Amino acid sequence: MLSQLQTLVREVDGRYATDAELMFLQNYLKTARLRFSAYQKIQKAEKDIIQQVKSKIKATEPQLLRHGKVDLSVKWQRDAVRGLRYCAHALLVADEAGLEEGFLLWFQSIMRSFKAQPSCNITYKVMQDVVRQHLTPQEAELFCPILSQARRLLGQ
Amino acid sequence: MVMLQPPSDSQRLEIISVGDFFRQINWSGGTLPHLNDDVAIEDTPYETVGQFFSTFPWRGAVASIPSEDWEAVSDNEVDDPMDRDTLTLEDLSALF
Amino acid sequence: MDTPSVHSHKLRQQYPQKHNHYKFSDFFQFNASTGTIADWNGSRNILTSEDFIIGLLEGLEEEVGAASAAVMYSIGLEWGKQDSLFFDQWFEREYNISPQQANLMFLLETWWWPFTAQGWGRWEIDMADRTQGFMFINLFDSAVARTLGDVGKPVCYLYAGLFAGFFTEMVRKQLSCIEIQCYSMGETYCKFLLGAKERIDAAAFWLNEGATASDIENRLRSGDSL
Amino acid sequence: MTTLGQHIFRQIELQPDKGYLTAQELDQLGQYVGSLSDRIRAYRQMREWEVNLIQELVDRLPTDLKENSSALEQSIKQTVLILRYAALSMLVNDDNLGRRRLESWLPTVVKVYQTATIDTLLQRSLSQQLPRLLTDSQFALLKPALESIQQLLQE
Repeated sequence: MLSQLQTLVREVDGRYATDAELMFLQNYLKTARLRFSAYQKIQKAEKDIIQQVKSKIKATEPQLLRHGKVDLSVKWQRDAVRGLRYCAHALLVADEAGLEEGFLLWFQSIMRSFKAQPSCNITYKVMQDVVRQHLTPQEAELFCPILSQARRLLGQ
Repeated sequence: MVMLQPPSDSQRLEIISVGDFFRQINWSGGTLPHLNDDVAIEDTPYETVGQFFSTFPWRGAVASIPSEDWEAVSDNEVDDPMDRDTLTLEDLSALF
Repeated sequence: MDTPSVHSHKLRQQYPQKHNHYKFSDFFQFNASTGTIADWNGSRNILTSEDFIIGLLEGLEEEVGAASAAVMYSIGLEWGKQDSLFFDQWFEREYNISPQQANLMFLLETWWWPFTAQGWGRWEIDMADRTQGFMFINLFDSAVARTLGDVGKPVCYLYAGLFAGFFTEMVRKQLSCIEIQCYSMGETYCKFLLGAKERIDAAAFWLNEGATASDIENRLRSGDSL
Repeated sequence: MTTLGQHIFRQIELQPDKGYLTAQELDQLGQYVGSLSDRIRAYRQMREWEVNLIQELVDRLPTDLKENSSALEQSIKQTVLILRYAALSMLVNDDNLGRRRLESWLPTVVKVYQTATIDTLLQRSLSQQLPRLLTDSQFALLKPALESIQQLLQE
């Protein structure tokens, strides 16, 4: 919604927005309550979510958190926390476009330069499973597509 | 309807209503013809701030990250420019 | 670029450690009172239209004829050299590490991001052949090629010069660059070859003889030279 | 609805680097979301009634001012712009948006076309008529944006 608001402000310069152009606000209103509650749940459960994702990865793909002898789990955790926060913000304000422009595209090139795509791919896949345990199905339905967007951009 | 009159020295008395004036200067007020505007705005779920707030008790939520020991994201560490891969400019230079 | 000043960008002053600052509204600061646009690193930016790019290239061609390609390359070369010095400063300021010590791919991505934000296109570095002393840069959405459209020949001399100048300074060895495939030849993206002068001269010769980008890649990989 | 001079949306946009929104910031966003329906309704109302509203303002002008039709037309254009920008500012909850867009040229235009007298009257009656068109809560949402633009005419 934030990006759409900015676009609206730019495009309706000197005239009124049409109802069609205002529809996105209406659509946002329909899901706003879910977005607020999901955001707060993620905020409260952030630590648990991250730990659960980490444990699952450690159990199934332990090599993703190591590079030779170097333990990457601290770095992984920082990246994962950061990604989760950006996704949660995108959820709150319904702004997938802003997430991509403001964070994912840049982070994608950083992850690629460290060859971290496989790690991101698994992380954001597992994260979708984990957040489902913390959110209602309706909330997860709003949030998982955002995590999936992160997975698509960062994971390949 | 009150008219907007041309300067008094003008011979012809032109009669313009605000509506005509808008059309004349092509200022779309209500709708733009080229935009598909048959989408009806429905009634909204929350009519007032009070109603929105009352839909769920989210006031008094946690203000930020719960505990101090939980590592905050520090940008400098997130993108530690020296890890995972050790190829540097010097390595590249040696190859040319 | 002009009068770099780290103080000219308010958001940057507020969030000096924000690295993902390449979103249009973050990266640029429009100063209405002075009529200037500053970017995150303090460079002065100017918005131009496609007409400007066409005018620049066609005007130059009218003035100097076939030499316009070499002139654009030289402009890019000088720009790249200057920019490497500028980049050195802001990279170290932003990440507290010298470019010489940084992870190479991270360093290069960081160098190119401002260009991406300014509309010069996204890139992809292909270092698979680096041990043989050359590398490729794929450029998507070149501002020059996109503007000129399909004209049947490479047109991104400015970029070739920019890469040559930048890498020459960064690796401290004399390097050259040539565009071996271009959007303006009907390809989907532009491809640049970067390496020592002899190699690039050889590629230029093959290209002149009608070789395609993949012909050139194959010949280079098989160790062909002039 | 600003903290430290920064619009709540801008704060939100920059937030993920610092962590989650505080309860206070979330509250601010909630205030906006909760008032959005009202804002949309007011916006549409202003849009649909614009011509009638302006006509009404013009009707109220003293006859002698209506005779200078070029100044009147110019003043109407300005009034419409002010109204539209105020409506947009209200809709997106950015009270100074209209002012920012108009401050660089509107005062000059007023001077050049010498519309100050008509402008003053039109703006005064605009401020009187709008509360009739809108509900109290809607006018309260619009008022700061409208006044911030109207100040440009007084400077």
